[in-house]
Amino acid sequence: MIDMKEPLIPVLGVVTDIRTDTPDVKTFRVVTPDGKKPFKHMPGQCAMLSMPGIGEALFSITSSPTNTEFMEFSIKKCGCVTEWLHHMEVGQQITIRGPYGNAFPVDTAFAGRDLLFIAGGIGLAPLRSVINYVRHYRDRYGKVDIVYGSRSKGDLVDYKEIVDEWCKDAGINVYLTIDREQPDWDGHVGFVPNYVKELGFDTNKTAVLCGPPIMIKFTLAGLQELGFDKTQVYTTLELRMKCALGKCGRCNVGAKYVCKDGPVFRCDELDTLPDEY
Amino acid sequence: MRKCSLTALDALFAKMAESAALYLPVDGDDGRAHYAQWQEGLHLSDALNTVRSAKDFFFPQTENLMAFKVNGKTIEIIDTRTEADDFIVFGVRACDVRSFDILDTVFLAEPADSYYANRRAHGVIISLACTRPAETCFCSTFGIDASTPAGDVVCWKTDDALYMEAKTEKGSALMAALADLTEECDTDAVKAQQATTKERMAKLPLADLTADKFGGGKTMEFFSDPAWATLSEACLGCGTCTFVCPTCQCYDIKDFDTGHGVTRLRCWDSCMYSDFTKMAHGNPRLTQVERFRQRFMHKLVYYPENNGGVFGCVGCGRCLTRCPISMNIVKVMKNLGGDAK
Amino acid sequence: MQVTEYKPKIVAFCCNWCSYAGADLAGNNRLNYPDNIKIIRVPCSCRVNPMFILRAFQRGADGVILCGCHPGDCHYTSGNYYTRRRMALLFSMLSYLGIEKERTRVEWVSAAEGAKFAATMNEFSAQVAALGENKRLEDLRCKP
Amino acid sequence: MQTVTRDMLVSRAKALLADGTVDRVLGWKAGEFTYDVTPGVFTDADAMEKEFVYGDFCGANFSKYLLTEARKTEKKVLVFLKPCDTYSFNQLLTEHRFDREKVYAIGIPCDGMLDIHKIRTLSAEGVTGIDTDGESVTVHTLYDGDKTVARADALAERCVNCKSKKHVAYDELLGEDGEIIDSARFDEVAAIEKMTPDERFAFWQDALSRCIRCNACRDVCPACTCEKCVFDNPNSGVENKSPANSFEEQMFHIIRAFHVAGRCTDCGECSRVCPQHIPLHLLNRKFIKDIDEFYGEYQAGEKVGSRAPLVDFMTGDLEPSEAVKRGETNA
Repeated sequence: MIDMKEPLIPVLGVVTDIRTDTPDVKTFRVVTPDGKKPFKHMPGQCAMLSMPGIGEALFSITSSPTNTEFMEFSIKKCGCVTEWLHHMEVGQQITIRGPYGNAFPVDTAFAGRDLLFIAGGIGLAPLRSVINYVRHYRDRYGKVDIVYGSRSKGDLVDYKEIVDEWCKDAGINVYLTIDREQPDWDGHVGFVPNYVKELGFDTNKTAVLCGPPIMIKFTLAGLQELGFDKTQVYTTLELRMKCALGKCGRCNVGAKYVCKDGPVFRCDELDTLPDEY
Repeated sequence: MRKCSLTALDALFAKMAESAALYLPVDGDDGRAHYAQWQEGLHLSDALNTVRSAKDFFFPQTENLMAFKVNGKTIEIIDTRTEADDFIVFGVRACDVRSFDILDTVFLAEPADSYYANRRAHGVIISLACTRPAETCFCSTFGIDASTPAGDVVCWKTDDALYMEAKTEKGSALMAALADLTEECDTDAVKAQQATTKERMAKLPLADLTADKFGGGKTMEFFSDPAWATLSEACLGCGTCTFVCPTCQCYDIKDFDTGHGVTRLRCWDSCMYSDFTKMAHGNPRLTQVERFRQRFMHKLVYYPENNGGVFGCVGCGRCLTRCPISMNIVKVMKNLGGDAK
Repeated sequence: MQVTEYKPKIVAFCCNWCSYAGADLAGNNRLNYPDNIKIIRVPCSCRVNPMFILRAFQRGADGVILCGCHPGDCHYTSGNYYTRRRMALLFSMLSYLGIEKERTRVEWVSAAEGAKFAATMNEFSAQVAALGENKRLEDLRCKP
Repeated sequence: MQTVTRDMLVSRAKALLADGTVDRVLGWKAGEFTYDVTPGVFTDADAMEKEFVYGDFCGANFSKYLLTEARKTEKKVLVFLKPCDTYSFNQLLTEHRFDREKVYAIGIPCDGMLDIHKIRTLSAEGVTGIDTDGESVTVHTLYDGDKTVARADALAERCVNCKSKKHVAYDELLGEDGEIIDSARFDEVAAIEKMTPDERFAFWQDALSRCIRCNACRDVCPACTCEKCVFDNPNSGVENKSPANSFEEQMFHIIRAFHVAGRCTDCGECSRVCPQHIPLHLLNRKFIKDIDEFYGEYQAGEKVGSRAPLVDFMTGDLEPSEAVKRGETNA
């Protein structure tokens, strides 16, 4: 045995609740075996979850830091590890290590500002942490607008929470949209970038963007058309990672390592990085 | 400075091997040098350098990190780390010694990698000054003096004697143990050798190679250079350059199901491989041009940007002799920015 | 000290149409064959690629035997002819690498040859037992 | 020294570029030294004039590059093929790996390529220049002056055991065509077969334990053209980048060689590129030798469309048990 702490060795976590959000997204509640929250974190940070024998992967922590009882991860089924996670049952142990990466500047750049959150599909996962943090410390921030879109109504992650809680909060405007018309939907229909332009926000606010790369690209362009500067827009990146410690070299883009220098970047910072993310 | 006659070299090695496992370059059957654990009858190779670099001692190609036992819904995490045994690596050249500094900045940066740190703490590096640098050597490009390497103990081998000087506490401790087999001496012979080696270094074909135009902050300048496409057009996408490179340190972590448990292991990985950045829903580096560029940009621009201008290459020349298509960092440096010879 | 008799682990790949039925017949006729033979049913002996054989050794097998329909009797007309060539080359290569040739075998067993199945397995098991544990093509990590 | 000169190749390539027959030329680009020649693509005459080289270190087999280059060209891609390369060329055609219509192949005679590692071992380290002239090779070295070694001693392994100087495919031939050679390429295999199993095991353990799994042997092999190799496929259960232990070394090399068995033309690229000097050709040649002995002589790539022995059979084929006995002389 070696006394030195090894960051690659994880701790145990227990999945105490599994919620099916959409046909391919489930939200997992994780605590330590003695029922506590695994570790403290800030909005936007990530954790490495693994099932021994299947593999390890990085996920953004969906629950807010203000939740001191447990952690939640909204995970879309798309590869080996996520496939396995989707098949597990409540009570399953997994391993967890973290927190990794920087966080959204909720206590600095965001403080006192009006905030505009724009998410597409599973892109809501990392933003949910920030949104609930902002809702918890409501007096520290100005007006909050949330634009969230998905393929269909059934693909809107956390739809229940959005409708039952966010929509009812004072000073929070939620704009939902889906890509195509469907019978039980009387809300907006259309892609997120277009919707953002239609809504036409004033530029005296900070925007936070997360979603598929193509959505980020067009939404950012839309925001710039509205007069937003890139320094007002934050996003969060995803790349393949193995160590999450800035050592394995996988998430290296330019001189940055997404796992430790990111995943949160201000959009003007991204301009200094080569286009490999 | 102390010296030991070459005739007493075996006795010296035997003494070193008493306290710790001693590794040194020896000639293989195929005429190429590789590191082997010393035992009676093994002789120090005269070759300039080993095929594989010395990074293996601290960052082995494969190592087990931890183990798991999975039983239904429960998991047991087993910390399999053990304290490394003391070991000595003899005959490390100046370039490879520098490579340890580069690996240190990665692995010992917080949060430190305990596997690496553990081996580093238990290893003593005895370097050996070069006397006959090869045509593929270009360590001087990166400010390395082949005639005066760093290390815990530095050695110079002349025709008749091995001159040794301790540079660190670990080195002094080792030299104290070797006191009976060595004698105090002046530095004349060493100085003469250093002068000759420096002269030779200056005359090498790659002596004029400079890295001046590279360095931190040059990402945008070189990233879109059209030369990448031509330089990488014949690249096979194999991992030879990365695996013989003393400074390449990217790794992969994998789980191996043994049938009675799970071993989580780490192994070398290569940014030249097509699946290096492959994710479940996409790959930001789809073609070999991008993978090829990553390797050289990392050594020449990204690494120096994060490490005070120190380059991620030590000029050992291994990629020059091993690449199946003879593409290498020297050709890259000479072709980028448009001043090919 | 209690001495337990060494029992090699043997993997037998059996084709669904002949050899597996042959094994069944051996069972129905109460013919004994060693319990250390683990049968893996495959649609055709031709389904077995060299990786199957190697992985059986990796996972702790001491011997691997492949059984299929007699040449000419393949349910898929010609599958076992390909098997015959492949295994001839593979086993020759294993032997070339210094791995004991007695650890591998191909045998043609029809659905009617329950007796031959049992006899073959008894003989092969004894042959592998005589060699002892597989040391040359083992993966230490998979040892208990 | 090669019978065909660089100038002959360049002038022919220029002419074909000029008359619009081809728009890309696969050739060799000069390196820092005499020996570090890199394959490259030329699209204009100026670049060829400046960088094109041809000589004793132009051993790279261009056949595999045609997979990508033939897709890029709008006319045809010009490729120079040495006799051994033409076998790989045919084999790839047999497997429909590139469009023959997109390729203009010029056969060039080959006098055997040199191995820089052999030259270093024979002469000295610090090779600054190499001149070849008929039977001898003059090596200019940094510290030991000029050294002369016999050309025969400096030949690459595959050239020592050259199987054919005859081109089996080309659109045009520069120089004279040669003959198929009755080479001694199976001698080493036979020598290993004569060893005892213990000796054979020790021999291969020593060789394969050097493997660093750089995959160069696989990536350079003109017969290894799978879009996704089983060893790169995380779902295969055998994906691995590291030779974690002797089993994995054995498995990788057995499977690699087996997968090309019957399709391997014995071009020798695998052994040429191995940074650890593992005699990989001895695995491939064992399969070739066995195939020849068990099923009749077969040379992969000799004819386009020939049926590889492993996708063929005879009703009276040898039983595996007999094959193993025949395969080892020392039974």
